[in-house]
Amino acid sequence: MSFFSRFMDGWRKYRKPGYYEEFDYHWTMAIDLDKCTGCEACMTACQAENNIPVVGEEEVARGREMQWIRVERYWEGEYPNAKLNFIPMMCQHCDAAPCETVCPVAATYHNQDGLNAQIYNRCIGTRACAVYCPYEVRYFNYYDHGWDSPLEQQLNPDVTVRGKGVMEKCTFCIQRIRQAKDMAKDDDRRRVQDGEVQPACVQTCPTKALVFGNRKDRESEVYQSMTDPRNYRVLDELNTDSSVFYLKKVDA
Amino acid sequence: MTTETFKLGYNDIHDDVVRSIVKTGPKYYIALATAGSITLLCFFFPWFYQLYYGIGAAGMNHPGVWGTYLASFIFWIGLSHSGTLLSCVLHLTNSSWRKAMYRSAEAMTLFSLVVAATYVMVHVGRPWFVHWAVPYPNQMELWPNFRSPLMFDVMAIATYITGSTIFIYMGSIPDFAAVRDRTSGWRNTMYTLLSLGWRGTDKEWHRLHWAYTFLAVLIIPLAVSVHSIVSWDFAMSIVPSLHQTIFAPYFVVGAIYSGTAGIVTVMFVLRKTMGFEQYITKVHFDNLGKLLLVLSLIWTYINGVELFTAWYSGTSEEYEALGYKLFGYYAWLYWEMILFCAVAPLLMFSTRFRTSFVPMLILSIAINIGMFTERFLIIATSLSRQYLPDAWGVYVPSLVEISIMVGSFALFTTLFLVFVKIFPSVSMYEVKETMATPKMEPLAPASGSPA
Amino acid sequence: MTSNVIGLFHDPESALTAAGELKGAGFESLEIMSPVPIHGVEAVLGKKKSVIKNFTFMGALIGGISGFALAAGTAIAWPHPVGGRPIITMPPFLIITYELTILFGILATVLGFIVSSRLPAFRNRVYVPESAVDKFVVTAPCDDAEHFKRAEAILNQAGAEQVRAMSGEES
Amino acid sequence: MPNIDRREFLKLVGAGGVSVGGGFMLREANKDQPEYLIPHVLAPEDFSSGLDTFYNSVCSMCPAGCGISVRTREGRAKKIEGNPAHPVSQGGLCTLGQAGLQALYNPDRLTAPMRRAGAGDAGSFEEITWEQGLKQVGDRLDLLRAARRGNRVALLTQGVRGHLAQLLESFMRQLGSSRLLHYDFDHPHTLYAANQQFFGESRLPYYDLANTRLLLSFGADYLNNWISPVHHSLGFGESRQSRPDVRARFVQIEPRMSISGAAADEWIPAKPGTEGILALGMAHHIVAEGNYSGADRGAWTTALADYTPDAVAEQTGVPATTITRLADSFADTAPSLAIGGGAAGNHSNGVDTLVAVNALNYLAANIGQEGGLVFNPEPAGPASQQHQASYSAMVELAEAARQGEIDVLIINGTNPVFTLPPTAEFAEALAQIPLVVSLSSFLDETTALADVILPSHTYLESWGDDFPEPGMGFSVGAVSQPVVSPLYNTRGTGDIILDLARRMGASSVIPWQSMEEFLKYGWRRIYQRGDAQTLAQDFDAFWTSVLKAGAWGETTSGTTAFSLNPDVIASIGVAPPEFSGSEEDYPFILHPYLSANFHDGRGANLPWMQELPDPMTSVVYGSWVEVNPVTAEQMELSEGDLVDIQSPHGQLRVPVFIYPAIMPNVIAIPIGQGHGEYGRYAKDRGVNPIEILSPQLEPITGNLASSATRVSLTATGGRVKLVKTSGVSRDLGRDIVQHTGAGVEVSSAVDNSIPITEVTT
Amino acid sequence: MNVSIVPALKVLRPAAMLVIVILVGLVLGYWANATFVPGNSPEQPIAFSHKIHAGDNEVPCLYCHTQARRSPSAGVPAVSKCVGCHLEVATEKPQIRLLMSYWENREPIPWIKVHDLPDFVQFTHKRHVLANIECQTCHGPVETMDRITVSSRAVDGSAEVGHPWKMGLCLSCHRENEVVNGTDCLTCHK
Repeated sequence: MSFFSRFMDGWRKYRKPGYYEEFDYHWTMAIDLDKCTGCEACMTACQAENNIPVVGEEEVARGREMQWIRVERYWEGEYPNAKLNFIPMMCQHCDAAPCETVCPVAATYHNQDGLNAQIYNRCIGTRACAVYCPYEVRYFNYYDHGWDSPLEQQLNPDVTVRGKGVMEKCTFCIQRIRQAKDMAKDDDRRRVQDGEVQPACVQTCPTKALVFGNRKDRESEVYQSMTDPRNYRVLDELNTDSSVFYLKKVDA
Repeated sequence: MTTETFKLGYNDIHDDVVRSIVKTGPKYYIALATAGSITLLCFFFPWFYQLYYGIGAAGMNHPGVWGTYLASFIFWIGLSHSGTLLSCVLHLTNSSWRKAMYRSAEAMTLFSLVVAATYVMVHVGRPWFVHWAVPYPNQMELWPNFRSPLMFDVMAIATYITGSTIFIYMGSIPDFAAVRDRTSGWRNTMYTLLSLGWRGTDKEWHRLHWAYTFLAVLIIPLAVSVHSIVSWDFAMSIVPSLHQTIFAPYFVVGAIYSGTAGIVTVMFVLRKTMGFEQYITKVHFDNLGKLLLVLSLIWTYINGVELFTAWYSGTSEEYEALGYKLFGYYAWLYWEMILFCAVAPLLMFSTRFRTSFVPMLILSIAINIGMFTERFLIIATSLSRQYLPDAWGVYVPSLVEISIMVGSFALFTTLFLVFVKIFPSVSMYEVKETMATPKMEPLAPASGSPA
Repeated sequence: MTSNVIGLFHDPESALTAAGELKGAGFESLEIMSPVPIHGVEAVLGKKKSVIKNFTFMGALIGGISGFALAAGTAIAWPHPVGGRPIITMPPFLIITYELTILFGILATVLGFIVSSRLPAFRNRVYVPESAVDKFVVTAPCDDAEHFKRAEAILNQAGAEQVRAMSGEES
Repeated sequence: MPNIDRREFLKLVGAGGVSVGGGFMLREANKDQPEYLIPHVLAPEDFSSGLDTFYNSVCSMCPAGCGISVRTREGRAKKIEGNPAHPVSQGGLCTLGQAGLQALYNPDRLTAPMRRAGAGDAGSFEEITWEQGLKQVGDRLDLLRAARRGNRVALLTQGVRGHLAQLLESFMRQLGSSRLLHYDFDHPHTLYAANQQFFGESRLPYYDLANTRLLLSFGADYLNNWISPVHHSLGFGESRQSRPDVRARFVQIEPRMSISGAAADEWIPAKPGTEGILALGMAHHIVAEGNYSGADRGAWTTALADYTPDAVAEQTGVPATTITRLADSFADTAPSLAIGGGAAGNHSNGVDTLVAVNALNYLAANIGQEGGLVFNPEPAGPASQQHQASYSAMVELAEAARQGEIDVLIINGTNPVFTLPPTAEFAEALAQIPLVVSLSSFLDETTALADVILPSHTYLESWGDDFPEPGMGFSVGAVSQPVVSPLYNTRGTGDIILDLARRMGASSVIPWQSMEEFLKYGWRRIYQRGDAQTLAQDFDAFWTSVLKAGAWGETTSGTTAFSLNPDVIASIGVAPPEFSGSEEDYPFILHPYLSANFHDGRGANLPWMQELPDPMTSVVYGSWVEVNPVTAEQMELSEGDLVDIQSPHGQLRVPVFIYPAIMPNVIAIPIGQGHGEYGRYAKDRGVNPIEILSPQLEPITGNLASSATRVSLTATGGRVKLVKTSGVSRDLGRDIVQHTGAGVEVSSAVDNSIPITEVTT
Repeated sequence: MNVSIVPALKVLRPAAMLVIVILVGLVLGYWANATFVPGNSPEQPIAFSHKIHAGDNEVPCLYCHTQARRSPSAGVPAVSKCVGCHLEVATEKPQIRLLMSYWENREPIPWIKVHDLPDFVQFTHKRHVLANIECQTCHGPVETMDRITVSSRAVDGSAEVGHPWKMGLCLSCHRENEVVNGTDCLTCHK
C-alpha cells in the first residue's frame, strides 16, 4: 500500500464531518412537556447527584445561580386566560455544538457516545463556550464554593468537585453511564440495555416526563419518544442538531 | 507636501532628540512615579485580589459571562491599529508628513498590544493554565483546538506583537546609532548594542530600506487580519446581533478609528511635554483630522448597516436585541457612543477645527471614550438578550473591574514614559530626509560634535 | 588592521562626485557614510542586489506549510470531534496557515537583513561620528602613503571639508 | 574562554550553588501533603469501599409516606431516590423528599441533649447527658403517673403513623392521659369530615388519577402538596400521555393558579370559598339535564333547587355557560373524578364544600369505579386520624396550659409556635408549662421555648414504619430503617419514648428495649395475617424481605358497595363563606398557600430548598406577595415594591410580585419562610403569613379557615430587588414551548427529520 | 574612531554570566530533585514491609487488597485481616506487638497514603485488575520495597522513580492496548 493511498485514506477519514468513526451509543433524552408539571424535582436530583454548589442569596441576586438543569417558565395570555408553560432546560448535547468549536484548549468536545463533554481540569475559563451556547446552560464557577460542614459528607464521590474559574454543565450523568457500561462489561454484553442507565433527573421525575436512552437502539423507549409526532427541538432553526427532544404540549 | 522645510539644520534635531532622552527633569520622574503607583494600586492589586478569590470579584454573571475585561481587550487591540498599520501604509505610499510622528505611533501599537495581552490573563478564569492555549509538545499529548477563533487570536496577536516590535526596532536602528555617539556610560553600552554597530554606509541604508519595505508589506495584511479575527470571536457565535458578516470590517474600521484618535492624543502630549513643536505641527493634526473624519463616516455607515440588518431580519431575537441596544438598560451608553463617535467628529469638516490643537485633543479623547463604550456595548447588550428570555439578565461591572480598567491606562502610560527615555521618539533620519539636503555652497565649519 | 582614507563632505553631491573620482582612480570597496540615505548612490558605486526578498519569500512559504502542518497534524494526533466538523477543518486551519505565513515571513526578513547587511559589527569598523549628524563621508581603504596622497588630493579637490587617515578592521 | 579572576569565579560558583539548592527546594515545596488511609478495625460485611449500597426506607419529609431508596457510599448517605417497588412513589420523588439529605447533614442540627440554662431566657441552653435528661423527664412522669395525674401530661407530635403512633398511644394510655395530639398545619380535617359525612368512611378514599379521563379539582393542589403529591404526579403523567389514544383532561378551580392549575388544561378562577357552590351548581345542571337517573333523583332535585347555574354564576363569578359545559362533560366522560381540598377546604364552609364535591362524584357515578375514587380497606398498621388536632383542639390545649392543667408537654417534630396564628397564644401557653420537652432534631421556634431538649434522630438514622394514608386502594406498609449510623449524640423518638416508659415504670406493658424490637413485634402480626406462601417462610425471612423491598402490600378482595344515606342529600347545601374583617377596610382576601419547597415551613432550613426557585415565580431566598397585574396597575405597584399587608390581627411587610393568574381581589403569600429560629439558612428570611391569619373557624371540625382572612394592601414606597432566577417569563413569539392541537396527528416525525444513524454491529 | 559592539558585550559579560549560571542552577536543582529523589515515601505508623509479604512470602496482592477486583478503590485491609495471620505468625516481633496494641485498643492504623491521584481523575482498579494488568505496572516493583515509594514501570518495562503518575502514562498504555473509548477524556475525568 503506497504512502500516497494511505495518506488519501487518512485524509478522507479526517475530512468526514461529524464523527470520524461509528460507535454503539448516541445518548438522547426526550422530554414530554405535556407531562411536565414544573415541580423541579429534577433540579434537586441534579444538584444532589452532581455536587452542584449552593451559591447563596447574594450570588443568585447577581445572576450566578448554578443549575445544570433548570425549569424555564413562560406565561401565555392574560388573566383570566393566563397559562403558564414549563420547560426543563439542560445541556442539549448538540451534535453540532457551537460551544465545542470555540474552546481554545479543547476542554469541551464531542465524545463517541454523542455526549458533549466538559473536562473541568482542562478548562482555563475563557467562558467563550457559555457565550456561544444558545441555550445558556453552561455555568461558571466564579468562586470556590464551599459546603458548610458536615454538608460536604453528601458529596458524590464519583463526580469531581469543581474549583474556581471552571465552566461546568450537564453531563447526562456520565458517571452513571460509565457505571452501566462497567456492569455491561462484567457480564460480557456489548451494549448497555435500555433503561439500565438513567440520569438523576430522569430517574426522579414524578410524572415520568423525562426519558433517556440510546438513540441507536431502535427498541429503546427514547427512540419511540423522539419519533413521536409531537416531537420538536428547541431552537432547531439554529441547526445545533441537539440530542434533547421535546414533545409538544397538547391543548385540550 | 512631500518636503517640509524646517527652520533648522540637521544637528539641531540631534540636540533636541538626544536632549529628550538624556536630559530628564523632575516633571518626568513625578509623572513616572504617579503612573507607576497607579498601575500598582489600580491594576495589579485588584488583579491579585481577583486571582485569589476568583473571577467572581468582577461583575460577570450568568448570561453576561463576558464583561469589561474583554471589552478592554478589544479596545487596546483596536488602539494598536493605527500606529504600525498606518506607518506601513504611509511608508509604502511614501508620504513624508508622517515621518515626525510615526515612531511614537508605533510605540503606541506595541504597548497597547502588551496591555491587551495582559488583559487576556486578567480575563480568563484560570490564568495559571493559560499556556495550554499555546501549541507545545507535552506529556498529556494534548494540543490546542485550532478551530477556535480564540486560537486564531492567540496566533494572530503573537504574530502581531512580534511584527510590530521588529518593525519599530528596525526603524530606529540608525537613530540608536546617532544617540550612541552622543551618550556615554550605560546608555552608550545599551545603544551600541541596540544599534548593532550601525554606521550608515550606503549598503546598510540600502538593506534597511528593503527590509523595512518588506516588513511593511507583511504587516499591513497582518494588522487587518488581527482585528478581523478579534471580531470573529463574536461574529462566529450565534448570539443575536453578534452573528453578523459586517463584523470584520466593522472592527477593523473601528480599530483604525480609535487608533488614529489615540495618535492625535499622544502627538499632542509629546508635542507639549518633549518640546517637539517644530516637528509635530498643524500639518500633522490637519492630516490626521482628515483621516479621522473619513473613518468616522465609514464607522457611522457600518453602524447603520448593523441596525438595518437587525431590523430587516424580522426575527424576534434580532428585534429584541436591537430594541434593547437602542432603548434598553444600556441605552444611555449607546447614545453617548453615537454622540462621541458619529456626531462630534463632523466638526472636523472645518479646517480651523482640524488645525487647532486643544479641540483636536478633546475630540480625540472623546472618540476613544466612545469607542470603548462601543466595545462594551457589543458584549453587554448582546449577551444579556439572547434566545431564551427566561435566561435573560443584566451585567454590571464591579469595582474591581473598573479599577483594573483605570489601571490599564496607567500601565500604558508607564510603558510609554519608559519608552520615550530609551527610543528617540522622533525619527531623526527620516525628519532629516524631509528637510532640504545641504546644497553645494561652502558653509561655516560644521558644529563640533563631541566624538 | 587596514588604514583608510576618510573624506568629510558637507553635502551629498560633492561626496558622490568624490566617490566617483576615487572609483575612477582605481580605488576599491568604497563606502559612503551618510546621516540619511542618499539618492543616486547606485549610479556612482554600482547597483546593489538585495537578497532579503528571497529570505522573505522562503520564510513565508515555510511558514505557510508548517502552519497548516501544525493545525492538521495536532488535530490528527488526538482527534477530538468538535461541533460536528471534520477533524481537518479547512477554513480555520487556513487562518492559522495565514498567520504563520506572515510570522515566518517577518522573522525571515529580519534574518535576511542581518545576513545581507553584515550587522552586527563584531570588528572595529571605520566610522566617523559626524556622519550620523550632518556630514557625508567617503572612505576607501588605502595601504600605503602614496595611495593616500592621491586619494587626499582627489577628495580635497572634490571639496572635502576634512580628510584624514583612519585605521580599521575589514568590515 | 574569557579570563575570569578569582573573585568573579567564586561569585559565580556561589550563585550557582545557591540556585541549585533553590531549584531543589522549589520542587520539594511542590510536593503535595500526604493524606491518610484509615482502615476498618473489623470489616463490616455489607460494606465495600468504593461501591454503592442502597437501603430502602420511608420518606418523612411530608405526610405522604413515599418509599425511598437511599444510596450510601462508605457509610454516608449520598442520594435519596424514590423506591421503584413502593406503590406510592414508584421511583419518583419530590424536591423536598430528596433534600432530606440536607436534614441529615444539616450544620444546624442539635447534637446532644440540652437543658434550659439558668433562669431561662429562650434560646440559651446547656448541654447535658442523656441520663440527666431522661431522668429529669422520666422522674416527673413517674411521679405524675404514680399520683394518677397522668392527664397533666400532654404529648404533641407531628402526624405520625404506624407503630410509632401506636407506641405513643399506649404510652399515653399508661400515663392515663388523653392529651395525645398529632398536629400538622396542613392536615385535611375538613376532607376527613366531609367523607365521614357523605360516605360514612373515616378513611380517605383512593383517588385514581391514573385511570380517570376528566379531573375536576376544586382548590386541591394535588401535584404540589395535597395528600400525596408524588403519587398524584405519577397518576397525572399516566393519564396525560401514557395511555394509548386516551388523554385525560384536567380542570382546576381556584382563585390563584397553583402548580396543579398550571398543569391543568383549564384554570377557572372562582371567588374564594365558593367552590362548593360551584360544585352544587354543576350538580344541579347534571340532575336537571337528566344526566343522573338514580332512584333518589327526586331528592337531589329538591336539594339542589336553589343552585341554578345563573344563581351560582352570580355567587361564584364563573359564567353559567362554563358551569353547564363542565357539568355536561363531567357527566358524559366516564370515568371522571372530582377532588376538593386545599384552600377550598380551608373556609368557614369547608366541609360542606367538600361534601358538595363528593356529591358530584356520586352523581357522575364515579364512586368505587376505576378512574374514580376507590375506598380503602382498614390499614394494616395503626393510623393516626383520631388523634389529629384541629386548630381549636390546639387552642384548647393552650387554654388548659394557661389554666395550669398541664405539667409536662412533650413535643415531637411539630412546630406549632410557627404554624399556629399568634391568636392561639401558644408560645405564651408554653411559658406556663413547668416542663416542656422537645424531641426535635432542630432548634425550631417551639424547641427554642422548651426546657429540655432530647434531640431525636433524623428519619435516615432511625427505625420506624409507615402505612400511607390514604392507601392505594389496598393496604400498603413500609419499614423505615436507619441508612447511616447516627452522626451525633441523638436517639430515635421511639427509643426515647420507650426509655421514658421504662422510667415511669410501665415496662410491664411496654417491655420493648428498642424501637426495632417493637417494630418486629408489630410486624409479626402483619406477617401472621399473610397468605400461606408468606407464612411458608419464617418471620425473619419475611422481615428481611420487607426491609429489602422497602414496601409491603396486600391485595384486598372485593370493593365495598356504596349506598348513600338519604338524609345526607337533604342536608346538602353550601353557605357563602364568612370572612373576618369588613370588605371596606380590608378589600383583599389573603390566600396563603403551602410553598412547594418548604411545605409548611419544615423545609426552610435546607439550603437546596432555599436556593431552588419557586416553580411559579422563580423567586429564591425570600417571600413575596402575588398581586394581579390589573390591581397592581391600579395601585401603581411594580415588582419588588414593598407593601404593608394589614389584617385584623397583624401586619406584614413584603415585596410585590406581579402574578398573571390570580383574581384581582385576592393576594397570595407562600407559607414556609419567616422563621425566627430554625438554623442559619431559615432564620430571618421572608415573612410568615400565618402570623396575620384571623382565627376564623370551620364550625364542624374546628379547623382553621386559613383562607378566610381579609387584608388591606398599602404601598410603603420602599423597594427591594426580588431575587429570582428567571429573566423575562414571556416567550416573545419564539415558540420555545410548542403546542399542538388535541388531535395529535398534526405534525409528523418526518417534518423535522431526525438524524438517526443505525449502529454498525 | 571605530565602531563595534564587542566592547559593549565585554561590559555586559559578568552580569550575563551570573544570570545564566543562576538559571542553569535552578533548572539543575529542580531536575536533580525530580530524578534522584524517589517519590514521596513517608514513614508509616507500622513499618510494614511489602518485601516480606508480597516478595519473600509471595502473598498475592489481592489477598489483602481484596477490593481491587470488584471496586474502583483497592482498599486497605482491615486491622482484623492483619491480625488474622499474626495471631500465629511472628507474634513476638516488636512491629507485630505494635499491630496488636492497635488491635487490642480497637484502633485503626493511620496509614499514610502514598499512591495518590488528583481528585479530578476517576481511576477504577476493578477494570484494570480484571484486564489482568499487573499491579506493578503502575505501583512499581512493590514486592521489592521495604517501605512503599511511588514509582511505576514505564511501558518499556524500565522502572521509573520520582512521580511518574502523569496523564501520559495512562494514555500511552490505553493507546498501546487499544482500550475501547480509551482516549475519551470522559473515561477518567468526570
